[in-house]
Amino acid sequence: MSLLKVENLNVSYGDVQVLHEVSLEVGRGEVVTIVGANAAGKSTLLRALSGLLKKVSGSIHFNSEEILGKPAFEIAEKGLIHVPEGRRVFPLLTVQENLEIGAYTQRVRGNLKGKLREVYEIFPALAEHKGQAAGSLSGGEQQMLAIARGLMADPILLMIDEPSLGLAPILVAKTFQTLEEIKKEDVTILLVEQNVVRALEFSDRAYVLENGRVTLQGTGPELLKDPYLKKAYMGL
Amino acid sequence: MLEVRDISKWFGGNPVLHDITFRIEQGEVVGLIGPNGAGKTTLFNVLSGFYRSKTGAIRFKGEEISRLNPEDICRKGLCRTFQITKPFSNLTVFNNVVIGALSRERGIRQAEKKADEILDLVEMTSKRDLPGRSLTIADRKRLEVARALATSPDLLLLDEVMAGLNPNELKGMIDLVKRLTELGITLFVIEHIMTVIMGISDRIIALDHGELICEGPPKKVADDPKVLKAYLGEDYVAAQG
Amino acid sequence: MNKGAKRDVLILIAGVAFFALLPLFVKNDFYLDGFILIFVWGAFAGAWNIISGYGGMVSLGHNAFFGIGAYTSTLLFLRQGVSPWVGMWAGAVIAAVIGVILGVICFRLRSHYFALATLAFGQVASILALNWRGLTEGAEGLTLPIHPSFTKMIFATKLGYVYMGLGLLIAVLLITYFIENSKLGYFLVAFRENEDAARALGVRTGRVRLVAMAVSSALSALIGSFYAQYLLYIDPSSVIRLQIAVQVALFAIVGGVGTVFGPFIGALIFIPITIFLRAKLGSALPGLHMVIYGGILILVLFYMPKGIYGMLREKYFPSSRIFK
Amino acid sequence: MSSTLFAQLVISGILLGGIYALSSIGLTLIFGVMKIVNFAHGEFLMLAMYVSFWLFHSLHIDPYLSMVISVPLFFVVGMLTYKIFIRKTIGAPILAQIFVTVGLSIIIENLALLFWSADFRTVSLAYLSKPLIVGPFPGLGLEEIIVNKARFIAFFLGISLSVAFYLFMKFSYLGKVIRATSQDRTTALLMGINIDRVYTLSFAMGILLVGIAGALMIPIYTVHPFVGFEFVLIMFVVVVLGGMGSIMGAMIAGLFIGVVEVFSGFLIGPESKQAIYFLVFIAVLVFRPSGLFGEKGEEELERIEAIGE
Repeated sequence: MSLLKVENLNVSYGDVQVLHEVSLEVGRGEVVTIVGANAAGKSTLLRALSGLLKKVSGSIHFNSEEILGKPAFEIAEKGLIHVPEGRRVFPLLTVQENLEIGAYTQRVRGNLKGKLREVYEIFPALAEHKGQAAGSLSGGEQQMLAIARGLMADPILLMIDEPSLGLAPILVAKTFQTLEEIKKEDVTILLVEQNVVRALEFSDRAYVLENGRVTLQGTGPELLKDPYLKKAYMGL
Repeated sequence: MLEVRDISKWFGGNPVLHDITFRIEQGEVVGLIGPNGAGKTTLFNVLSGFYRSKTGAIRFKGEEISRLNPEDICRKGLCRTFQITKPFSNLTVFNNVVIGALSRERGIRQAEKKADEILDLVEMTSKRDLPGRSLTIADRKRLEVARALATSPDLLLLDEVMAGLNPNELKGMIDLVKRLTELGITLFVIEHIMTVIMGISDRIIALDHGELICEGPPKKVADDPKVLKAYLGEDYVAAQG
Repeated sequence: MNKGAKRDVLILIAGVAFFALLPLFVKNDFYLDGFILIFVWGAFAGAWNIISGYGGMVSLGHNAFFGIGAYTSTLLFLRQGVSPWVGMWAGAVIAAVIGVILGVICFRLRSHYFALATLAFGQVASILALNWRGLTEGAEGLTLPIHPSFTKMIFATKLGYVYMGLGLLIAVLLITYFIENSKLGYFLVAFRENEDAARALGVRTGRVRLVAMAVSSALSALIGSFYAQYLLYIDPSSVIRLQIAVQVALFAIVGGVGTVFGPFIGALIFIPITIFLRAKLGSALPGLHMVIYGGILILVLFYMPKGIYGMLREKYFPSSRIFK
Repeated sequence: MSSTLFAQLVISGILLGGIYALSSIGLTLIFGVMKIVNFAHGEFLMLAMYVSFWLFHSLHIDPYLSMVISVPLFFVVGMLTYKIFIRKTIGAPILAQIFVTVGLSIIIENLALLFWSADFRTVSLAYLSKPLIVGPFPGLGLEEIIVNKARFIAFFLGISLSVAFYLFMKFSYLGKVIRATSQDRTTALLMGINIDRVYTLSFAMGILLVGIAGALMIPIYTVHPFVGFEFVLIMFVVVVLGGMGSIMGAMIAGLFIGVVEVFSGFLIGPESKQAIYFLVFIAVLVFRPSGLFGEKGEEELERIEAIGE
């Protein structure tokens, strides 16, 4: 039984359908990536899964429970944690306060201290800046903080949206190193990423999203070899 | 028609645009591509006067415009659309277009006449009396173009007017853009859908991390390793040899 | 002229005739007083509507302009013997200048902040009126001598005031109608709906709002002058206190902001409520009419965001060129 | 001006400012969290003064003790007000955001007028009647300074509570949750935070604070249905000066306005003093919309958001 099972998901903004009959699965302990060109609907998919969108139909089973239609804060409470695109740290809170807010859910609130220790171990750089306002961190550090904050919730499934977006190449490499480390902790990950090769090498399986439809799926190496991939991106 | 030299834009210490220089000739269709966050919309904001570049110069029809306000730049004949559409939501489609026309036309009647012509041109006459807020994405994009068109631009900046359209709507929008070139309007177009931009552009400019990384005919840009790298990652280029 | 337009013209003519002729048959001063109040407040709400409804800049300081009008014409008459017919224009010019200055300073502020800044401005005006005794006599107020004379704009019967009030109201409605159908109106509304889009389309936003502010404050002052001539006694509490700014906004909102007739409809609904309650209860339950005002205001905001007239128009005159 | 007089004015100003600080904190909290200007804030203060008045008048409960009743009472009143009125205005057009609370203020003010008439009512406590005499301090060149006991108590409790509330917002978990929600509600939602609950709580706390302020003020000021209006204008000045949404800013600005008021009252006359700080208010709004004393007000947050996009 898979951890997350999405069936025939349709999502609209206003009158416009953005996702069409999207179905996908994420097994426990797997790393799955959604790739696809800009505006293909990747972020929309994550936003729909975490309950931020209203016009959603189909079915989303998480941990053998239907979560479609539930409010976002309840979905987070169930252990489906979404690290949003564009970092979105709380700029005026300190690094540590940001992490503390990450542990808001009932599931981890009691173990806040222990969680903090764990996360600082994975992100030693954050520990150095823990008293600093998050808004004053560099882009790369903010991205680390956003991911670390997601980990604070002790996610059963961690969804990360475009972690490398807007980062310099060296920081992209670093971000993926961190993701590798998280992977070792046996966290199930659903990743949205436009840096295709890195993402595909990193993940067990991947789905290609094109104009709101899943057009291709398979393991990372399979997809990398598929000539269709370049077409999906470059239109040639 | 447009001459951009050495413009840069910083947000809080991070350069979003860095020493951008290029030219657009009269009658051309130039595409602007680049991954998310490359600085494309920021470049449009600088050109249309919403942001100021601290450095460099922007000459439009031989005239320096980099210190002008958006409204004055528009009146000079450089108009832009918005990626996130901004219809006047409580006004009808017709009145949305009339407002565009009024910046150039003398009176309401003339502007109304022109608005009707433009609605006809963009095939929105049937939506004439609907309020802006009730439109679908495709129609909002169309309305963006219609309003901009109503200001009689010589150079039109189109910011992702095709994103989020279904194949049918897409085809309609491509037809519309082609019609604009026939009217003699010079176009500078941001677009994500590569088949489209490769198809309609005479020339393409690619941005990555705020830098201009490549410029040239579509075919050349699509095969440029720097562009492929920007889109698909360094390793992809290496893997494909 | 098509059928719909013919109907609209007939309704308009009937409406004007109704308000022009009815006072002739009403012999009771109590009800004539009601007409005058409806016209004064309808016109004033219409003036507020120009900048706050069409322009979207919500002013809570229009009491200042109303008061400037009332005090200017009254003081010019009492101290210099200037006829109120002239004095009212002096008031209008002063109000327009101050309105433009206020606009230059405050238009860069966004919605909430603008409302707060105008609130403070209105309050400063009312404090000045109360404490600049050398000029305004403070709380004692100013009394105009009761010698009916057309040149002094003091009429022997209420009927004179009724028609002058009606005239002012019609003037405000015409000006609003004209603005709505002019470049100025289109640009104002474009700015209200979306500033960035308006600028990208070449709308010189700063200028249009300043013109609207000047018109709105000048009209408010004219109405204030007239109101002073009607009361023949003014003090800060009757012409410049802050509650006046709130009340004028309330009438316009309930009637329907950003429409030509809405603010007048607001006054048409509220003033009779007040008159009715006053007649039935006298001063037994002070404040009851204000409780009702507040209640209606909130209900309208929640359930009829376009106001009562806005809703009716959408239903009965969706594309009328007359009813706007 | 003699140095004694100067010290006397400063002390009176600061004492006055303590009350302004406490009553304004709720207003700034509500604005900071949900971006709603509560135009009815003064009317809640007026209600609080009436509650303490009636408890004293009919049950002989000391105003300072009456807080035990008004704290939970105003918390509940705040919750209900949020659920019935304020919730609907979040994300609504600007007209609704402004005028729903304006409407509320009209209703509350005039209901008070209906029920309690326009009479001025006061609570005078025998044990507060004699002023405290401080000094003389010959070393400082100061003679005796007179301190009104009720004002001193109000200042002391007001500032203590303000500081306590500031510390609560800074260090308690709930305080952090509220601050996080005010900075980015979507992300807060993704962390599992129930936004609606945070808003309810913040609004209720804002009203509760003004409930306390009412109890502290009734031994000093007379209460009548329009007293809220007088104070709400001062509160706006304090909140804007402090940077809308900044609690620390409101505290400092409260003290500052207290001193400005006392001095301008003395130098220009009590009637015109308000005009002075309204002019200051407009100037600050225009030239420094993030406030004079705000650590990080609204405006700055918006800038950060703009860059984030």
